[in-house]
Amino acid sequence: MSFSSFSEFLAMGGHGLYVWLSYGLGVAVILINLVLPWLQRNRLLAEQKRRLRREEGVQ
Amino acid sequence: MTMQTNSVESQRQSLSGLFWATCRREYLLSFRRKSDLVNPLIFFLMVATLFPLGVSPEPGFLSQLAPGVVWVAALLATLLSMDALFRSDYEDGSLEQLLLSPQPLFVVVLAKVLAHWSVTGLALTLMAPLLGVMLFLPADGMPGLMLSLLLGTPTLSLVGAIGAALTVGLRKGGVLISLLVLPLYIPVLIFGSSAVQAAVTGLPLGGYLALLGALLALALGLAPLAISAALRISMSS
Amino acid sequence: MTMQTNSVESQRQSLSGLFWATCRREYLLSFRRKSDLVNPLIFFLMVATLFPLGVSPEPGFLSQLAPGVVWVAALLATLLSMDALFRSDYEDGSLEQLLLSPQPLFVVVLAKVLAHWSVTGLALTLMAPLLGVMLFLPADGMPGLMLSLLLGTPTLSLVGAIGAALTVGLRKGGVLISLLVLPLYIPVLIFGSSAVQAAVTGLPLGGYLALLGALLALALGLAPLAISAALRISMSS
Amino acid sequence: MADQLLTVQNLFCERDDRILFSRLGFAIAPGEIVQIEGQNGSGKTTLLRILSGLSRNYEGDIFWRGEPVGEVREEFCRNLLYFGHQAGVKAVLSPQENLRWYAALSPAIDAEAIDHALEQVGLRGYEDVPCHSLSAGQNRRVSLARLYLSRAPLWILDEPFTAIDKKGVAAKENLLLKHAQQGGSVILTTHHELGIRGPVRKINLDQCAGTSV
Amino acid sequence: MADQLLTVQNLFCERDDRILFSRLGFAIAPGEIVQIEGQNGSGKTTLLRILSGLSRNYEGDIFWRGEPVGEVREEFCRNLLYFGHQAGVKAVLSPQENLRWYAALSPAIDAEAIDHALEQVGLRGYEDVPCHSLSAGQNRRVSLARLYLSRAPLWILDEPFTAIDKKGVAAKENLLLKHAQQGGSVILTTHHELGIRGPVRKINLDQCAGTSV
Amino acid sequence: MAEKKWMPRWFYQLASPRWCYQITGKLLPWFALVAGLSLIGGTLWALMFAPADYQQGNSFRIIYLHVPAAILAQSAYMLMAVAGAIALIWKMKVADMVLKSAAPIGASMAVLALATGAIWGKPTWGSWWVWDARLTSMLILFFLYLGVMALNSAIENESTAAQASAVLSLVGVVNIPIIKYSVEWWNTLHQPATFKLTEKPAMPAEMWVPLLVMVVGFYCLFAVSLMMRLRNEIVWRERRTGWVRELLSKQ
Ligand code: HEM
Ligand SMILES: Nc1ncnc2c1ncn2[C@@H]1O[C@H](COP(=O)(O)OP(=O)(O)OP(=O)(O)O)[C@@H](O)[C@H]1O
Ligand SMILES: Nc1ncnc2c1ncn2[C@@H]1O[C@H](COP(=O)(O)OP(=O)(O)OP(=O)(O)O)[C@@H](O)[C@H]1O
Ligand SMILES: [Mg+2]
Ligand SMILES: [Mg+2]
Repeated sequence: MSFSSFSEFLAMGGHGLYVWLSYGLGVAVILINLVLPWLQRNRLLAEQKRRLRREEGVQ
Repeated sequence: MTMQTNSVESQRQSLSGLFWATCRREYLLSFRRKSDLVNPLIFFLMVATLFPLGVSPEPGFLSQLAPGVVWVAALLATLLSMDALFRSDYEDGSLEQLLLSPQPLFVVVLAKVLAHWSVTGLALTLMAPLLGVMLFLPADGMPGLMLSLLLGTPTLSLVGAIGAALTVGLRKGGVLISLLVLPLYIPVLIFGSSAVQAAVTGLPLGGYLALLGALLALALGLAPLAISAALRISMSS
Repeated sequence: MTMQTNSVESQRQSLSGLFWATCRREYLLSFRRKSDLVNPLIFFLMVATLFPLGVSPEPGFLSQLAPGVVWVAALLATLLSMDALFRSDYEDGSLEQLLLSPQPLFVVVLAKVLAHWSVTGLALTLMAPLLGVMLFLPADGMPGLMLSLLLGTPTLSLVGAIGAALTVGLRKGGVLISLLVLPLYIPVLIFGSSAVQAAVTGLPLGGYLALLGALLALALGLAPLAISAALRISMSS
Repeated sequence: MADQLLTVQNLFCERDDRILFSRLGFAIAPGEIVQIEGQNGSGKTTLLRILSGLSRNYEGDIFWRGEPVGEVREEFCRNLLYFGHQAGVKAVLSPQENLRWYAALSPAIDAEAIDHALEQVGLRGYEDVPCHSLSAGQNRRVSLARLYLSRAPLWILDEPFTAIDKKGVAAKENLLLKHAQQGGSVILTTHHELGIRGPVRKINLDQCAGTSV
Repeated sequence: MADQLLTVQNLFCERDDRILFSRLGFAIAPGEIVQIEGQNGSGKTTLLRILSGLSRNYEGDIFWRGEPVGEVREEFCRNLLYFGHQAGVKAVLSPQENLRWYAALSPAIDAEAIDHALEQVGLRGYEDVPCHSLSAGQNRRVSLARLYLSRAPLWILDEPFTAIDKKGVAAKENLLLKHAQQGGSVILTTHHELGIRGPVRKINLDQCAGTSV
Repeated sequence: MAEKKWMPRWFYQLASPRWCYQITGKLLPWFALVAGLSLIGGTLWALMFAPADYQQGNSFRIIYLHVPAAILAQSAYMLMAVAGAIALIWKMKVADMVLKSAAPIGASMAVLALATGAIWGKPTWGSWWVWDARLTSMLILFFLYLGVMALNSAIENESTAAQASAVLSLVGVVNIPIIKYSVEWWNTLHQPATFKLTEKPAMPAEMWVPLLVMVVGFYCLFAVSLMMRLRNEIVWRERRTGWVRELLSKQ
């Protein structure tokens, strides 16, 4: 453990803003890469199921 | 008497309706095509990356260049996008319909120029700080840069539209327009870049902005009439 | 046996015939329209006049800028003219005819790029000294400037044509092409402007020119194939 | 003269030293359908552009309800619907958006009329499709929908039936007839054989210029 | 199958979730004239673009003289003349200059043939006029002159008669007939009533898509 | 047919979207597991246990995001180019779907590398941005990504879009070494090593092991995201086939 207290951990030796900004961005990018395809999948499946039902309805 | 007022009223209403309908249409066109929307942005970004690469990456040197380069880039971006203002309308026949409309032409023209400005000039203005950072423009210069662009780019659009209208029917439009319009752009460039330079060095820049404002007022008053007349002339052959 | 040689011979003849016919057509088009011919010239001149006005009129400062500015202007001029390379053919249906021709596509493509280069890149090269003088480029830099442009601009045209071919069927072509092509242009810009800078400071510039030459050779070998493939792909939807 | 909608006297036009027509004179009364005939290049389009006021490349006089057309320009435009070679349809806009702008150009047409007009020209279901993914004929139909929207008495139509299928042509011909019966006038060119069940006056421009095969 | 020029099997195409045609199959023998019929937007242009190899947006098989067309592409192109919606005429070039380039694209046509072809389409005297000062029909005629130049057996023509006057249409119809009599084949679309004095096979695309008025 | 022999069997199986969909479905959870573990573990290690740099202090901890992102941004482009080549040469559908799916992930990694680099630059160099060789070439790589994505979204027809992006990414990959070389050379010419990125210091193991963990985590994350996008793409493009219908009706 390199830090003795939580506030020191947050401050990051005066570079807190930079470090936390970076890690925030990192988390955001990782989440975006997971959430977007997931949402896309849900939308796609729902849409295709609707289309399937529509086509079955026509026949 | 009331009859007449009413008709005047309804006419005014239909005029503003036409104005907004035209704006709406132009925005739709820009958003659908995207190119009008992103072109100045790309052009700006291109200039901002090419300059350090081509000229020199030193911050000190670049920061000296920055005011002029941003203004020259804005001017070129406007000028290059000007040619398309009436051309697509000309080519697909909408311009004929426009000229045969009973509504006064200058309303539509003004709406088109406004829409054009807001996707070029205004976009450039909003993007200018990014360019400033990439070219190491001192932070003091930013407000001056944005204000001068805000006041200067509408003039560029209005004046450019006169050139576009004069050359719309011609097969050689693209060239001519630069020749016609460039001399008229030079005062704007000079006042604009001087304003930024003044802001950077901490001098007062009110005078330059006032001059840019005066140019804008002049252009707003005269250009729509000139543009309408030019359109009629160049379509009548 | 002789039969076969003959047919190979006649085929080669018809290929070179096609090459020159295409060149001829492109030149005719440029000369009639004039705009292709004069546009880079005007753009170049504009840059040369706007820079002193917008940035600073001091000869010392300008001469430092000159190599980079000339190269950036050449690059932008090429890039901006690239979009039109296949667009008018696309719009009037000639491109369809081209794709349905039994002749190999890359011949026509190469001829078109050659013609395009000679009315933009070559013209720019020939005009560069004028620009150099206007921007106070030291006389020592002139040969380097012209040689580097001569070797670099064909690469720009070839690479740009790939972008033009990829975007020809699209309504948003104009923007995309800049985005696609610009990153690929950067090595040429760097080597080109470095060559001029080397020439100005009296350093040997053979290395840079050799690199530009190598890039040109690479582009000449690969680009025509990529362009033909891209044309077929983007027309096939 | 004032009871004619449009009167043309002594019209003369030349292009590149080729005289297209000279001493051309005619008048168009309300309720008339006039077809300008002539082979390719005989000057039909040129004449229509002159009549509509788009081209001023002529000599002679044109009167609108008895007054020189140059003097009553705005009044004339208010009463005119012009349909040119180019359809005036923006490829990236949908049919509805295209028509909405036309409605704004000549005021007092409501949005409902647009949907109705699009249905009339058979574009129901395509209202929201961008025009670049419509076929050639469908694109022309978008522009033709203006005929259903317009209340102008004078229609000038330059080859309105290009690329339109047979059923569509028949529907448009009926529309023209109806317009004439309601007192409107139509000047048109077309290379189709007109199937209008009513009187159609023909003006032939073949005497001078044009291709001869 | 090898004695047919073009064989189409089980062709399927959809656009924007609208099925234009499915399980379309036909064969075209030498000497046949085939007219693709259908209302606006029924997919005629789409079909012709697929047949000519311009569009690959389809499923199914197309054979040229019995071989899959993808494998004999060059051979196929050598035997094809395609005439599309757009005329492929450069406005700033003269008719002669336009045609000269087309001649270079499909080799072994001499300049004299060009003058002759221009005369055939009635553009004598206009050889040197830039095409932007020709009328709409004259512009189409420039492109139609290619029909007189071509020795390709298969012609695919998309609305070749647009903007052409009646005499011109009759001349072109004769040309098509002559081409068929000499063993060539023609696939065309047109909204004109064809007046060809010979057998014309019709293929109708109306079942699925398209406008219905 | 003969030349097909020397390609391994899985290569042809991969060509079948259906097989690909199934195999990625099986692989996904494992990759997700590894990615989750190593990312969380690596981050905690990096933030709390790794020692601070004696020069840069705690701002040094940005490296644990910066370097994996930079590495991945470059790897993803290579993957795209390989996929593009396969798509064009063997006309393999799955390859162009991989290409299309990889582009946005690579672009997001390039953004992350640029952003963390810029943030890191502020405390170490005193400015957000300098025209350094590595920075510039990363920026250009980002532009290349943008180009592929823009082209892909501008073309409506899917297979046309995929082929066009394949051509573009191949052209781009030819240029990447040239760009890198030219940019490095240009920079050393104009501006001798003022702002050179710290050469890899002889890092103590406590520093580089978490870095390695993060790199592995990022690669697995990339694989997870790629497979998710790829599966979506497969479903979309194969929506008319029987097996997708079956799949949909089963769910
Ligand atoms: C926007 C700014 C920056 C960009 C685009 C950038 C880009 C890169 C790239 C492309 C790599 C190579 C990764 C690899 O392939 O191994 C890298 C590595 C690295 N960067 Fe940055 N960087 C930036 C700013 C910084 C800053 C400010 C620092 C610290 C002072 C820094 C420190 C490092 C270190 C230590 C490495 C690892 C060196 C190595 O493994 O070779 N970077 N960066
Ligand atoms: N680029 C495109 N993208 C999507 N859909 C298209 C595109 N082009 C045409 N379509 C659609 O395909 C259908 C057929 O179009 P096509 O041009 O083949 O019709 P057509 O039979 O030639 O009609 P016309 O008689 O009007 O020429 C139309 O419904 C149209 O909406
Ligand atoms: N812009 C122009 N400049 C010079 N001459 C022109 C121009 N436009 C047309 N012409 C000439 O004027 C004549 C008439 O053209 P116009 O377009 O009026 O013919 P049209 O009767 O409409 O023919 P079409 O049936 O082919 O549409 C033609 O001979 C043409 O060569
Ligand atoms: Mg006409
Ligand atoms: Mg059609």
